[in-house]
Order: sequence, then C-alpha cells, then structure tokens
Amino acid sequence: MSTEPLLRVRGLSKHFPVRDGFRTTGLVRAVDGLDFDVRPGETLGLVGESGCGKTTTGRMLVRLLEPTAGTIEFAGRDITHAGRRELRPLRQDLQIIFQDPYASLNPRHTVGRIVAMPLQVNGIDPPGGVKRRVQELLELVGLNPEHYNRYPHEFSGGQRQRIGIARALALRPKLIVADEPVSALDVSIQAQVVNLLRDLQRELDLAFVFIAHDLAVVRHFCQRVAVMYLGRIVEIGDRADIYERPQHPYTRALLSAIPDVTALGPAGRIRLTGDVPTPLDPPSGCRFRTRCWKATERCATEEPALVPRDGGRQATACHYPESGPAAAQPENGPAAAQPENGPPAARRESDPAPVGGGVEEVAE
Amino acid sequence: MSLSPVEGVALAEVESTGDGSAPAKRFVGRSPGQLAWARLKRDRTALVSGAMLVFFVLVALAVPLIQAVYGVGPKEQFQGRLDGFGMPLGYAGGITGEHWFGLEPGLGRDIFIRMVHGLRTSLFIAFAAAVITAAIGVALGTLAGYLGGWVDAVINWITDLTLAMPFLIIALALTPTIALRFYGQREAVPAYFQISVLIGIFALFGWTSTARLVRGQVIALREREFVDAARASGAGLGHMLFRQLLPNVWAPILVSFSLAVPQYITSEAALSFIGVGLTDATPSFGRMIYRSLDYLQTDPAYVFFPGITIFALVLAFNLFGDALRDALDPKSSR
Amino acid sequence: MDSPEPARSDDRPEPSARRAAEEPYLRVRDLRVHFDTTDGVVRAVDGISFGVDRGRTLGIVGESGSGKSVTSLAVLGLHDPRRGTVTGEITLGGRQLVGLPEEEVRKLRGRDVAMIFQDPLSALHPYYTVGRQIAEAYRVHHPRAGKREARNRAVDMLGRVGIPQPARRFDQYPHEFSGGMRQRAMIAMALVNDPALLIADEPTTALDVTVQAQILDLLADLQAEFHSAIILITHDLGVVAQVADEVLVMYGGRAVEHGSVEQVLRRPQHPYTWGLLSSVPSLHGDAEADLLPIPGNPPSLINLPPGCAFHPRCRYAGRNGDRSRTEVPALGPAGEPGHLVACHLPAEERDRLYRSDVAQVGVAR
Amino acid sequence: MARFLIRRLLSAALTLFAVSVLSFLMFFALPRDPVTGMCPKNCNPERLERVRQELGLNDPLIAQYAGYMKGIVTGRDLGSAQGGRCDAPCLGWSYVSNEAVTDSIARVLPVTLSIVVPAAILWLLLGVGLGMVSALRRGTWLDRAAIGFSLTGASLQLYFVGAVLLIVFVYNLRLLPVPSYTSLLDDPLRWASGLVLAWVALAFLFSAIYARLSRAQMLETLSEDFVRTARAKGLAKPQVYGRHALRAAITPVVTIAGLDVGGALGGTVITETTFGLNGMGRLAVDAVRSGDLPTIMATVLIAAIFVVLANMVVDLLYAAIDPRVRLR
Amino acid sequence: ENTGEGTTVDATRQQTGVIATDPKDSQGPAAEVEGATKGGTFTIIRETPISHLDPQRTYSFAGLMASPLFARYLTTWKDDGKGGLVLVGDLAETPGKNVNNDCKVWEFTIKDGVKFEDGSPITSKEIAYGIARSFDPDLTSGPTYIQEWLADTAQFDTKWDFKKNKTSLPPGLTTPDAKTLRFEFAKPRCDLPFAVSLPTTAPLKPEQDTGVNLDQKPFSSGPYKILKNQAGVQITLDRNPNWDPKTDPVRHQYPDQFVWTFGPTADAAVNRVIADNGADQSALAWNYVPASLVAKVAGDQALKSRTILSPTPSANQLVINNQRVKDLKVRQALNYAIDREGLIKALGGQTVAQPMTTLMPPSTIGYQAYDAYPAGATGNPEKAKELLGGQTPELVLGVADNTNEQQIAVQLKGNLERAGFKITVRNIPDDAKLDEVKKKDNPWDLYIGNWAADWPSGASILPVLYDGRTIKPEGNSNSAFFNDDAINAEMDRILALPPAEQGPEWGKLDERIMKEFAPVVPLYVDVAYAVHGSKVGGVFISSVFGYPSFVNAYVKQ
Ligand SMILES: Nc1ncnc2c1ncn2[C@@H]1O[C@H](COP(=O)(O)OP(=O)(O)OP(=O)(O)O)[C@@H](O)[C@H]1O
Ligand SMILES: Nc1ncnc2c1ncn2[C@@H]1O[C@H](COP(=O)(O)OP(=O)(O)OP(=O)(O)O)[C@@H](O)[C@H]1O
Ligand SMILES: [Mg+2]
Ligand SMILES: [Mg+2]
Ligand code: NI
Repeated sequence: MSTEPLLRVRGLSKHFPVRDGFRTTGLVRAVDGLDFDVRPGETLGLVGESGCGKTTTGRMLVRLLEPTAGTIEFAGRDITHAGRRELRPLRQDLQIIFQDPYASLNPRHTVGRIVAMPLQVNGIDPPGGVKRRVQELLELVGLNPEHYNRYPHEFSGGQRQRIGIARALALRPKLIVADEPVSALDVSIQAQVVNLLRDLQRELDLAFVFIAHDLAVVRHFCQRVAVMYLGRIVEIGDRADIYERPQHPYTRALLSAIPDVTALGPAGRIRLTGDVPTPLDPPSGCRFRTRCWKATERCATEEPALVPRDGGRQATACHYPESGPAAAQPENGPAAAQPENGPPAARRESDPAPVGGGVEEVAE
Repeated sequence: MSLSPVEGVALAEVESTGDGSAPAKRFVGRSPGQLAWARLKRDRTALVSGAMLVFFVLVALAVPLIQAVYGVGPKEQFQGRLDGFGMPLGYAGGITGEHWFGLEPGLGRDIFIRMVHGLRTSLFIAFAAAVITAAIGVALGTLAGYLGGWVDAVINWITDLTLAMPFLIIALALTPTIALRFYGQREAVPAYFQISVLIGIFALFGWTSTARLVRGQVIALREREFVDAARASGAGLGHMLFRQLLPNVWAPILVSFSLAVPQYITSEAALSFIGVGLTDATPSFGRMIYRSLDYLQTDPAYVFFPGITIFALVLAFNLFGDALRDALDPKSSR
Repeated sequence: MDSPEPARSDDRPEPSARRAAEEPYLRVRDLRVHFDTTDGVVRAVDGISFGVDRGRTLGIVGESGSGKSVTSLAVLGLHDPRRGTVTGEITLGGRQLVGLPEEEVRKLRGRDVAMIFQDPLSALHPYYTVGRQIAEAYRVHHPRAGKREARNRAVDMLGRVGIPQPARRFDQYPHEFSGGMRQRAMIAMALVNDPALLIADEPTTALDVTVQAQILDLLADLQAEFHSAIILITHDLGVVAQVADEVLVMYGGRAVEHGSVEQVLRRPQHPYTWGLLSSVPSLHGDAEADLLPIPGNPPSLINLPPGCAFHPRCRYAGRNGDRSRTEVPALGPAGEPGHLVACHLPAEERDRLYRSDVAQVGVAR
Repeated sequence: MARFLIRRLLSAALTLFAVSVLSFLMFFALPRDPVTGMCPKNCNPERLERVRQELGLNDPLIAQYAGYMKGIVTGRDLGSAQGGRCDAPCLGWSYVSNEAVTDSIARVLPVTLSIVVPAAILWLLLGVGLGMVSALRRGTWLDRAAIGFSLTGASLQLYFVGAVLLIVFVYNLRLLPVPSYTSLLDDPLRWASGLVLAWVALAFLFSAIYARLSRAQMLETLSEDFVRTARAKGLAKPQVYGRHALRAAITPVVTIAGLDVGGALGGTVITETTFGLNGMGRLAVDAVRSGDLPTIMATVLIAAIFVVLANMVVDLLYAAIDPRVRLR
Repeated sequence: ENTGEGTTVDATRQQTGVIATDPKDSQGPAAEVEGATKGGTFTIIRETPISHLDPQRTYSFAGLMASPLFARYLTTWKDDGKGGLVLVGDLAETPGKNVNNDCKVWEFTIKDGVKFEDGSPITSKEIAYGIARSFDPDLTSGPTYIQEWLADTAQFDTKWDFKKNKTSLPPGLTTPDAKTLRFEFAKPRCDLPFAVSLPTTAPLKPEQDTGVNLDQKPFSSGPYKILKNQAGVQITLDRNPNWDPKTDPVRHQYPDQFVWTFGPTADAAVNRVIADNGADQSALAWNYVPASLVAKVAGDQALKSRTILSPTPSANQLVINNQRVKDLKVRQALNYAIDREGLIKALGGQTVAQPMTTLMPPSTIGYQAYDAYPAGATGNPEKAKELLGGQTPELVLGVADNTNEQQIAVQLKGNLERAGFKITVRNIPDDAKLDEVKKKDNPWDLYIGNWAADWPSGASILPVLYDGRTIKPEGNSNSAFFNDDAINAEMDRILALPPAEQGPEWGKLDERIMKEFAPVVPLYVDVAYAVHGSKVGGVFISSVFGYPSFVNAYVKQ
C-alpha cells in the first residue's frame, strides 16, 4: 500500500439550482466542501443520512456531475474539469455502481450486452472472447448463464443490482464508486458479493468508495469510514475508531439505530428529534445542531472544522466530541432520557420536541 | 478470474448442472436478433404484411418476365378500344383478357403493365429516398439531441432552415439547371438521371422530420441513468449514439420510415406535375394514381386498381413496421 | 388524523373481523405466476400459500429473485395478463381477486391494498412532481376532496416519512430527490389512503438507519391506528426481527419455511434459512473475517432443480438418499404449532444439525 | 430559460435572415428571367434592360437586399409602376395580382389559419385517439382497424379524400354548402360549415402519423414501472392511460405536430386547391407558376416564420412536458 | 358497359364576318334576347383571378370577356354565337371611316348620350386619353396594335412618353372636336376597325386615372360597374344606372349583379354547376369541362340543355423549326404521320378538340377547308415512310413539362415513330417554354404551338405567324422561322386590300403555304364546352375569342 493517495478530494461541492416553473428560486447545497483521500486498495465507506449528498459525491467522483467547486485528483491527475477525451483513458480505472440499478440499465440491451459494454467501448478483447468473459462475470455475481440474453425488466431488483456490479467489474478498475451496491441483495448473496469485492480488492489492489446504509456491511468491508451529514463530512476515521469510539453525536445516533437480528422486537436506540434541516437552506454553524442534544450557542454561530484527533487517524467536526464506546448512553444531554412504553403512535404524539434538539433513549 | 469465491461458485455450478442434467447450453437463450425474428415469425400480421411486401418487391424485380408473359408493353397504345371521348370501351374501364386492369383513358395504354413498371420505379425511388432520409435524420437527430449545446444549435438551425426553405421553388429552380449541366438541350434526360435527381431532392429535404423526432426522443433519453452508466464506462460518441440511444428510438424511426415510403410515392407524382422529376415517358405508380384520381367519376376502375394497390402497399408497410416494432421491443409479450 | 371519512375499522369491521378467526384478511392459496419467455416458462412463483390478518405483519425474506415482488404484484393484480399467467387463489377480505374484473380490482387498489414498489425512481412518473403524484393517489379514493385538501394531505404525508421541508419538496420532480427521498415518497404515496393491507417491497433499502427507524415507526403507527395488515419484504433480517410477527422464507418461487418471527429466527428449521442467518454480517465479530454465504448460485427458474430446489446448494441433501433430488418437499409442520417447513430431513436430525453446525456461527453467536 | 429564449430567438432571426437571402438569390436561380413578368407591353431586350435598370436589378445584390429589408422595416418607394409608396412592412409589389404583396398576404393568411388551426386540433385528437385505441388493444382486430383507418388518408391522399367528400356531402347529399371562406367574426356558422370538409380531409390525411407514433410510443410507456404505479394507486383507466402513459408518450407527437402545423400554416396547397379556397398555399404556388417573385419571396418568408416559430414552441414544450429536459 | 355510342359531336361551324356599313347596325338598343328576364345574380366560377381589369391592360380571355360589362370601346362585335359576326360602332357611330381609302387616316364619330358611371358624358377626349395611357410602360400587358401603328415602331413608349405628356396626345391621334377621334398612320392600317374593338379604346377621365391601381376598380362606361372587388377572390358588379341601352348595339343589363368567384378548380366548378345547388343554379363554370369529366357531362342527357358546345378560334399546331428541318419531304411526312383521331381521344374527345388541317382555324373570316396531305383520320404512316424514302430523321421534340403537353408528346412521339421517325422528347420548364421556342436559335426541331387571333381575320394570323421578315433574335411569333419571299410579297398584297375583300385571299394563301411548304403540322382547334346552372340563359361562346360572352346573359326567374 503506497502512501500516495489514489483519489484526493478537496473542497468538493455541488449546488443544484431549484427551479420553480422557469425561475431559479434557490440552491440545493447537496455537497458542500468535502475533503478526503482514498489510497490504492483502500475502501472508504461513505455513510450518512439519506439525502446528505452521498450519491452526488459519487457521481462527481466519476465525473458524471460537474462539481461546483473543489478539486478531484485521481492517480495524481487533476480531473476536476477534464474533458471527455482526457477522461477516456481514466475511465477504465474509475467505475461506478449505480444506486438505482434498473434505471442504470439500458432497457433495450440484453444483460450480455450491458455487461460487455465497458469491454467493447474500451476495445478490450479478453482471452476467450467477450462473451465468455461476460458469462464469467455473470457467474461471479451469482447470475445464471441463461440470463445472458434476457432484458433488464425480466429481472428482480437484486438481480439487476448484480448486473450493475458485473458491469463495473468488467474492466478491473482501480477505483470503484459503489453506490449502495448490496442494498437490494439478500443476505446470502450480499455476503457472496461482499466477499467477492473484498477478494478482488486484495488481489487487484482495488480501491472503493463504498456508499451504504447497512453499517454492518460497511464494517465488514471498509477500512475507513466517513460519516456525512447534510453535504459535509462530520466524522472520518478507521473502522475501529468509528465503530468503537464514535465522537460525533450523529455517528452515535446512527450506530444506535442499527436494527439487530439478534434482538427480536423493537430495539432501543437514540432517537433524533427536532427539525430535520434541508440542504436548501442548511442551518448556520454546525449543521447538526438542530437535532443535537449537546448543541449550544456556539454551535449556532461557529462552524466546527473537521479536526483530527487521537493521533490523526480520526477526525471529527464537532465542538463537543463524545468519547467512550459507542453503545454508551448519551451523558450530558439537555433532555433526560425518557424511557417510554406504549404503542408507537402514542409515543410519537407525545414527543416534546425540545428546542435545539433532544435525545431519547427508548427501550420497550 | 481465478479468485476464491469463483471457485466456490464454480463448484456449486458444477454440482447444480450435474443435477439439472440438461446441458448448460440450452439456457444461453437466443440473441436479440433471433428473438425478434422468432417473434416476427409467430406474428400473423407480420407474416401477412411481410408476404405482401415481398410480393410487391418480387413483382418489381420480375418486370421483364411479367411483360414477356403478358405480351403488352408499357408504351403501346390501344386507342382503337377507346370511345370518342377517349374512354375505354367495354366493361369496367375496358377490362378484357388482354388488358387485365383495362386501359388508360385518353392515350389508351394498358394499365396493368404500366402499373407493374411503375411499381418498380416508384418503389425504388421511395425506398431509396426513405432509407437515405432516415439515415441522415437519425444521425443528425441523435447527435443534436445527445450533444446539445452548440452542436444542437447548429443542427437545429440547419433543420429549421431546411424546413423553411421553399421545397417547391428550389426543386423547380434546381432540376433544370442540373439537367442542363449534364445533358444538352437536344438530349433526352434519361430516366435514371431523373430518378437520381428526385432521390437527391427528397434526401435534401426529407430528413428533417426524422431528425427532429429523434432529437426530441434523445433529449429525454440522455437524462436517463443508463446513459450516465455508459458515459462512466468511457463510451465514445459513436457507441453512445448508435449502441445506447438508437435502440431506444426505434419506434418513432420505424413509424416515420414506413410512412415516408408512401409519402415519397405520392410526392414523386406531385413533383412530376410541376415538371420536376419523372416525365410521362417513364411509367410511375404515383403519377398513375394522380392521373387516375381525375377520373373518379367517369372511370372508377382506373382509380380502383392503382388505389387499392397503394392502399395495400401502405397498409402492408405500416403493419409490418408495427410488427417489427413489437418484435424489437423486449418488453412486448412473448 | 383528519381523514374525512370515519376510520375504516368502524366502517366495515364486522364481516372480516368475524371471519378472521377462520379466514385471515389476505389469504393466498397455491399462487402460481408463470412468465412465458422465449427461453421457456419462468416459474417465478410456484405454488405459494400464506395469509395475513389485520393488525399483523408478515415478513417475507428470501433469495433475491425468488418471487417476492412477483407475489406482491399478483396480489394487486398488476401482472400483464399477456406476459404472465396468474393462477391460484387470492382472497382479500373474503373476496376472490384472481379473475375479478379489472374495474373491481381497481377500486380496491390504493385503499384496501397499497404497495410500496422496489425501484422508486422508475416507479415514479418522471414528468409529474412528487407531491402531485401523492395527492393524486389521495384524490382517487376521496373524490370529494378538493385540490387544497389533497395537497395538505400529501405535504403531511411527506413530512411524516421524514422528508424535510415537505411543502417545498412537494413541487420537486423525482429526479431531484435523493434515492432515499424517492423511496420515502413512494412510501408516502402508499400510505396516503391508510390502506387496510400494505405491501412494502423493500421499503427501506435506500434509507439510512435513523430514517429507517422512523419509517418502521410510521408503519407501526399505521398498523395501530387502522388495524392494517402489512406484508414487509426485505433482506434486512434485523428489520424483520424488529417489526414482523410472522416470517415467510422463500426460495426459488416456493415457500421453504413459515412461522412466527421467534420460530423462524430463533429456531430455524430449513437449511436455507440457516444459510441466510449465517450470512448476516455482524456488528460485533471480526470485521476482517469473510462472511459466510450459502455456496452456489441461485437456481434457474426456468429449469428448477428437480426435487427440493435448494438441494444443489444444501450440505445435507445427500442424507436421505435421492429423495431431495426427486421429490418436491411439501410445506409441513416442523414441530411447534404454526411453524411450517419444506424439508425432507427428519425433524430430529434438523434439530441436531442446527445445534451442531449452525447455532454457533449464526445469529445465536 | 431566459437565456434559452434569447438564444433561440437569435437563431430564429438568423434562420429568417438566411431564408430571405436565399430566396432573394432565387431571383437569379429560377429558370425564368424575373423581369419578364414585369416587362411592359411588347417586350424586347432593350426594354427589359430598361426595366431592370428601373427596378434596380442591376445594382449590387447587397444594395438590392438592403432595399428589400428596408422596405420590410420602414417601407419604401417603389415607383409608379408598383403603386408608389409602399408602407412597412413592405414586401414589394406583385405584377400578377397588381397589388402590394402585403395585401395579398393579408387576404390569404386568415384563410389558411382558419383551415389549419381547427384541422390541427382535429387531426391531433383523431390521430392520438386512434393510436391510443390501437395501443391499448394491441394485436386485436381493433388495433388493425384503427391503423388501417388512419392509413387510408395517408395512402389515398387528399385528392381522393377531398374529391369523395365533396361529391358525397356537397354535390350529392347536399348536406354542406360549397366550401368557401367566410370570416369567423362575420358568421361563425358559415365559417365552420364552409371549412369543415377541409378540416376533415386534412385531419384524415395527417392523422396517420399521429396514430402510429402514439401507438408505438404508448406501447413503450405502457410497460414502464410508473404506469404500474399509477394502476396500483387505483386510478381509473382513462387516467392511467391519458394522464400517465400518454404524457410520457407525447413527445414525438408534439415534435411532429410542430412540424406539421408550422408547415401547414405556410400553406396547404392541395387542400386549398381541392376545396377551392384561396389560402397561402395557392398564393405561393400560383406565384411560383407565374414567376411572381415578390410574392414568392413573401410567402417563403412567412412560411419560414411559421416553421421557425412552431419549432421554437416545440422546444419550449419539450421542457414543459419533461422536467428533466434542461433548456440550455 | 361503354359501347361508345353518342360520343361523336358535330361542332363545326363556319364564320361569316362583315363590317357594318349601315350606321343603324351600330345603334342601340340591342335586340331583346328571347325569354330573357331581369333580375337575379349571375355567377361566374373560375379557377384563377382575372389578371387585369384595367381596360388598357386587358388581354386575357377572361378579361376580354369581363370587360364589355363595364367598358365600352370604339367598335365591337355583334355576335349571334353561331358564327355570324358584324363589327359595329360601340362608342362610335360607325366602325370607322377610312378617310382617304388608303387605310392611313381613320375617323370615328362618337355617339350622343354615352356616359360614364358618374353620369358625365363620354367624348373623344376621354377615349383619346384612354389610348394615350396605354403608352404608359407602367401599365404592363394589353394589346399594342394601336400604339405601334401610331408610333410606327415597336418601341412606341420611347417614341412618345406618356408620363411626360399627360396633357397631350400621342403622335397621329387627334380629337378635332369632342365628337371626333382621328387616327393618322404612316402606313396603311386596314385592320384598324378590328383593332379598336379591343379594350385599349375604352374611355377614361384623366382625373379618374389612378395609374396601376385602376386595375382594382376600373371606372365604368358599360352597363355594370364594380361594386366590390375582393382581389383574387370575388368581384361583384352592380348595375350602372348611367348606361343608356339606346346607345348600345350589343349589351344588355338583365341580371341585377354579376359575380365572378375565383378559386375552385375546373373540376370543382363543373361539379358544382352540375349539382345545380342554390346560388349555383345561376352560375356558369368558366373553365371548360375537363377531359376527365367529359364523358360524364356528355353522357347525361339531362345536362344537354345546360351545356354550350362551340369550336373556338384557338388553333394548335405541331410547329416545325424550318431552320433545322429544311427538307420539305420530311415536313410533309410529318404531316402524313399524325393520327389526329388518336390525338383528339388523348385530349378527351371531340368536345375538347376538333381536328384541323389548315393554318387558320375555321372561325376565321374567309376560311376555306382543305387537307393538303390527306392521311385519313388516323394518319398514314405508310405514305410518310414513302416520302422519307428509307431515312429515319432524328428529331427533337421540345415540350413544356405540364401535363397537357406531356400527354400530347407521348401521343405524337408514338405517331411519328410509327412512321419511321426517331423522336427525342426534351422537356422544357413550363414557364420558360414559350420564351425559349420564340428564340431564333432554339435547339429543337419540333414543338407544340398555339395561336388565337385577336380578331377573326387572316391578317391577324398568317402575317403574324409566317412573315419571315419579322424574324428577330427573340420573341418571335413566327416560331416556325418560316421565310419565303414569294409568300411575304403575297401577304403585303393582301394586307393592302380593303378589309372586306381580304377574307378569301387569306384562305387561298393558307392553302398555298401548306401545299408548297408545310411549315407546320396543323393539329386541332380547341372546343369550348361549358356547363351552366339551370337558371342561366343567354350565354353563348364568343365567335371572336372562344369564351363565354355575357352581353346577353340573364338569370331565369
Ligand atoms: N416479466 C418477467 N419475465 C420473465 N421473468 C421475470 C419477469 N419478472 C420477473 N421475472 C423473474 O421472476 C423471478 C422473481 O422475481 P421477483 O422480482 O419476484 O424477485 P424478488 O424475490 O422480488 O427478488 P429481489 O429481492 O431481488 O427483488 C426472477 O427470477 C425474475 O427473473
Ligand atoms: N438533479 C438535482 N436537482 C436538484 N436537487 C438534487 C438533484 N440531485 C440531487 N439533489 C438533491 O441533493 C441532495 C443530495 O442528494 P443525493 O442523491 O446525493 O443524496 P444521497 O446521500 O445519495 O441520499 P440517499 O441515501 O437517499 O440516496 C438531496 O437533497 C437531493 O434532493
Ligand atoms: Mg443516494
Ligand atoms: Mg423484488
Ligand atoms: Ni446486524
């Protein structure tokens, strides 16, 4: 593993204009100043609230979206605004697995053609022929050879996702941006695919930007994890640090919300309350403050920087980082933990939403 | 790839095929082309309309043979079989054993053999023109729609200009000039030259609707994610246009193509009436239809035969176009 | 809830409630869905039976491509009759749905039975704003509701599924939503009419865990308030564990195990279920260790392995001679009442194997 | 959006400029000498030369073109042979109809509009309706009947349809008056009854492509997931097909409608001829036949304006129909 | 079944023409038309608009037939519609006085009581002004006989500039007093009485002269005046109360209104009139029954009373380019080879065309029937071959690319190749064809030509078409480029004869030219075949122009 990062992202931002009819009425700050590196053969997990800009980031990395600001360097080259021609040789090394598998498959192409496409456009003729290679790839992701000549609409959601994975693997790229590649797979196939990706990674020194919601999968697959919130990275660090010693309150909330197959029935977790902000007009200062139980005046005025802690492996953007193991209860929240019983609806109704956010530890 | 999970998979595969006793080859399924073909073969409409098209093409190809058997030439006049007003004597426009479809009023030529000859000319012109215009239209339309920006602006501009240019006037102004460049004042302009000029004129003006149609579709398609997927794989322009986008715009292309053919047949006739294109010396189907329509009230048989033929031709073309679309649609049933 | 109609549970609770004892609200019997393709007949669902009562949640898990979505589409009568043939029996509140005229089925859709689709981007109309599509769903079944009312209702729903600034998002198009937001919009659309039966096809795959929790709460609310029946299709066994009452495990278009969540997750009886549970990545063990998938590939639905469809991947298939390869196992009692399994292994042997081979690696770890 | 409009307007202006230049150049390309039509009695070469001099045809082309353009913008003096002062927008003087071309245009334009606009509505309804029917009943006899019906117009052409309509409804049954144009403002009933046959014939002619396009496109969209969603909501068929499927299928129809309407507004020669109406098309064709160049140029220019306008509207409609389409 | 019965029509008639010598002939009122009633609206349906209404610019058939309704001339034809023609004074008391009997000085005396539509009297001044304004080069189109004769040059408008001399009169034209108009020519112009029957001599008050705009609303001197002119669509004529029938020898004022409607094609107009519906009952389809409908109209006995059938003076020839085809035998062979019966069939039968073997059409005064190369009805290819003596001349037939000429070309090519010719058909753009074949050095050997004279005298046919001395580089009416000194001299001789004596002489010359030189192949004369509504009366085909005349028209009440 070399120390020179394969991918280097600085200040990456993407703002979408919001149109109302024909006028532009605002800006969605989908991604707002990201800094991170990915080294060759490393997997960076990107987790975070839905809508916090993960897909947008991923699409910018493979240059499907034009960044509003910031730079992207890949293998030492600045590709932030590279044209189609400059990008072409890099495309082989830089692949993406799309979040919505069906939409990313050409409805008029058979699966065989779809998976062969990257080989074709890059003029690669693998030994044994394209068709053989494609069938190998299909088998690799757990599809049958009989699927070769079928069309995407004839597949189930998980099968479609596997087609997308096979396509991204076809070129043996150096970096794959995988946008929730296993979310629609059943756990067994998910396990297969995760193992496969991991083996590929070891063997080919593949690097991943792995976007996922399933924190357990992320834990198994990613050496490093970045937690995003509202277009920003709030915490980034090694797997062990994030999972065992999360410092940002949001990370803690996230970890506590993982449903566990080992515990039947509703589980205990940190419930985030308060206003869910939108990237349309993000809160001032710390973006998480509207839902943070630790928020103070300072959080509203001063934006916390992503500062490295604990010897530099882990960085957190929080004025009041937590310490201690993940499962610990939040300590100095303004609202006391309210153990509550009763049907969920009743609970919901009685939610007092404390100003500045709150936290409940719910255990039924 | 010789990776550990593959081995596992391969093992399992071996096991499963070992059990499933059926050879793996059977499952590979048929390629899209075979599939479409299989569907076409099963579609009764496609078969009937396809057979009709083949029939028309065969007739057009076998003209000398048919003439030899029939024994009447396209220029022979039988004015003796016309009455004083130039209308054919006898029943239903002069149908007899020698003249299957009767005689033309006025000049008294045989309708059947002229129709057969005309079918060849007209089908050739219309088909060639339709193919050329479709090709130009598709190429420009996908380019404009996909690339957008200034390419779109320029192509759009050319399209607008072509649409706005007075077709008739240019045709009128151009053809004699072209003819004069190649042929002297005392030379007859041969039919093949007139035909090429016609095809050229159609090609010059006919591509616009296909182009705009395709462009409109592509504009919507280019925002779809599968286009991004191809882009992310490094697909070049050609691949993008012809491999990714084109298969998704077959439907409108087929429609406009199958409607273009009859349109060119009639346009050819209309043009020849203002002196562009074919002269009366070259039998043409479109021209025949045009002429016959005047006789709607006085010689319905003259209208009937060309009319029913073109209707059958158009219907066959379009039904076949629809069947082809259905066959090419992966989502259509069976 | 400011629904203009009286709560539906008062409206017509009696017939179904009375019959509920013997007949659940939704009953599916021997459902088969076959697609005729050029390669052969795809037996996407091959004789499946189950039932859901009002107020209960059925979790369906299983192999990707095992026919879960196809089953739910069949319940809504959404299969194109030209493409797929649906046979068997589906009764909803006592009414047989298979073969019912389209117009009758239509009236049920959206109100009596609603569905959250799996692929939200393609399932939403690209040309209409998200809000409008939700409001429309409301207005079909509330013909007297005005535009305003429908809008308010839609905005309310968007807010309830956790979309920030719902009034503003109302006027955005699906492509302007993130994946998770689309999925929540889908959910809002399905819930807008407080359906009696909700089929949720992987409703939370694109959601982060906090939002997922919120959605699951919302479903629970719905269930509590309207006594709805829910079918939850998911791959996340954690979610199943959390919200389901009963679990149905599918493999190759057939049900292989069916029982209460406790029974299936704690005392699974089918080797496939065992495999499934062992594959779950754990939050606690060695992160670097390989996951333990079921070996082999999912079966071809055109040419299902004879006998038990799982046998080529089953470690124990050889244990009772050729039976697994020749005879399709029926879904039969597996010891505890209500727990059904389709496996040729004798009950005692299953128990033993589970305890010796599986319990340590799997969930019980 | 504003930028798009400005860009589109600029390009439209450029198109019109090019059209006007090209049609101006046609003065010199037509096989017939443009002056012969303007030549006074007893033509001979010297006389022609004099006319040419008087009309400024010997001036440099640019000067002539500038004069023409100036006439359109500010009006100009054409000399006694051409009716003297010609007010803006001056399109010249026609020797054939002996009036300012602007007057000829003003006369025929309402006729063409009255023919085309209602006919377009009719052909859209008819075409899309037939297409929907055949898409929804795909493969049945109804499908083929609808397609066959819509194709009769396209295959038999207006001459036939028009002639049959006239013979049946006007000459034999006498249900309708002889086709003629009355101003809509004067007498709406006569306006409609005088033009209805033209509308029907045109609609019949044009509907084929709409029927076929909407059939094909409907079939594409009917298998989309969002149509399934619409059904799952419990929407009634008309809403599912009309609002959800059709909306997604309408783009090609809009494209072609733009082309057809834009083109037809420039004149529907055959319809006008068949029904004896004096619209733009006949004016243009008669002008071509008689070598009436000022009228040719004017009709070309006006037809071009319609084409360009229609295409611009279509582009705006694309964006209105599909929010994903960015106007750039 | 079509057995072909009843398809032959006899439509021949012989013209008898005289110039009135008795002043009574020129006096009004015109004899009442039998059965005529007053009132009603008479509609004329025509495809294309009338090109000019301004009398000084009128030269089209439609214009010439419409003009008498609102314009009066110095002389006019009294026409019985059956070939009996008498040239009478219209505004003039007599058809002119040949003062010195040398045709160089002519005098016309204007009638009393003739008025414009505003009631002001018409004097020789206004007629002279009308003639003067016909010199205006702005007023394109219109006949040029009088101008050229007065100026004694084809360049009349350079000789005398109307715009600069609006208050004076052209050279040779004087108005000794308000009742007298005097022409003085440098050369004998014996045809002047005929020439002044053209609308050039319609009067106009200088203050009513709106230049080119007069075309929209001419100032009336006839029985009707323009009420409304929707250019290109419809013209409505209303009674002119200031027209005095007592001064007019030919016109009537029966219908309340005349309406010209433009737009419907020939087919549509004929169909409409046949349908005989509402206002169409009193309508006339101006355009003749097209060939495609002839069988229907002729076959319908009920329509017989509603059709008018009459040959016209419009003659069609296969013109031979005598500069190129110099061999008389070839030209004679061409004459033998043509199958006129087939040609007539191709054109639509005898109600469309009648075969012709002479240079002048039968409606010419002094016409004599003959057939210089008798080949029978369907031609005589054998005789033609014999004349050719084994050679196969390769000839190029130039034809306009319109439907009609294309049809004829097919037919002629068939005929000629039957006789051993090799014919190449070369298309010429329709609108350029006439100009092209009139060029002296045009490259074609054969082309189709047509001539309709402005008055039914040989003088307006033979010298125009066959006087070789007039051949110029372009614009030749003598498009056969025929030139023979003896013939030229003979024409000069006849032209100097008094008009009344010229007739038979032209007839003889006609036959001589054909027999000795065969410069063209006479083909056929057009036949007028018009349909009108059931309430139309009094319409006849003008013996002079071959189109419907409205002077007697009335609407049956
Ligand atoms: N229209 C169709 N034509 C042919 N086969 C189809 C069609 N639709 C679905 N199938 C097949 O039916 C099987 C079941 O599909 P279904 O979508 O129900 O799977 P699923 O259980 O929902 O899987 P996932 O969890 O991956 O969504 C799949 O193998 C799929 O390939
Ligand atoms: N084309 C667009 N126009 C406007 N806004 C957009 C567009 N694409 C994305 N957004 C907005 O940007 C934000 C981030 O979207 P993104 O898809 O990156 O989220 P995500 O992190 O991938 O969420 P999820 O996990 O739900 O997929 C969202 O608020 C979304 O609404
Ligand atoms: Mg996303
Ligand atoms: Mg599914
Ligand atoms: Ni877990």
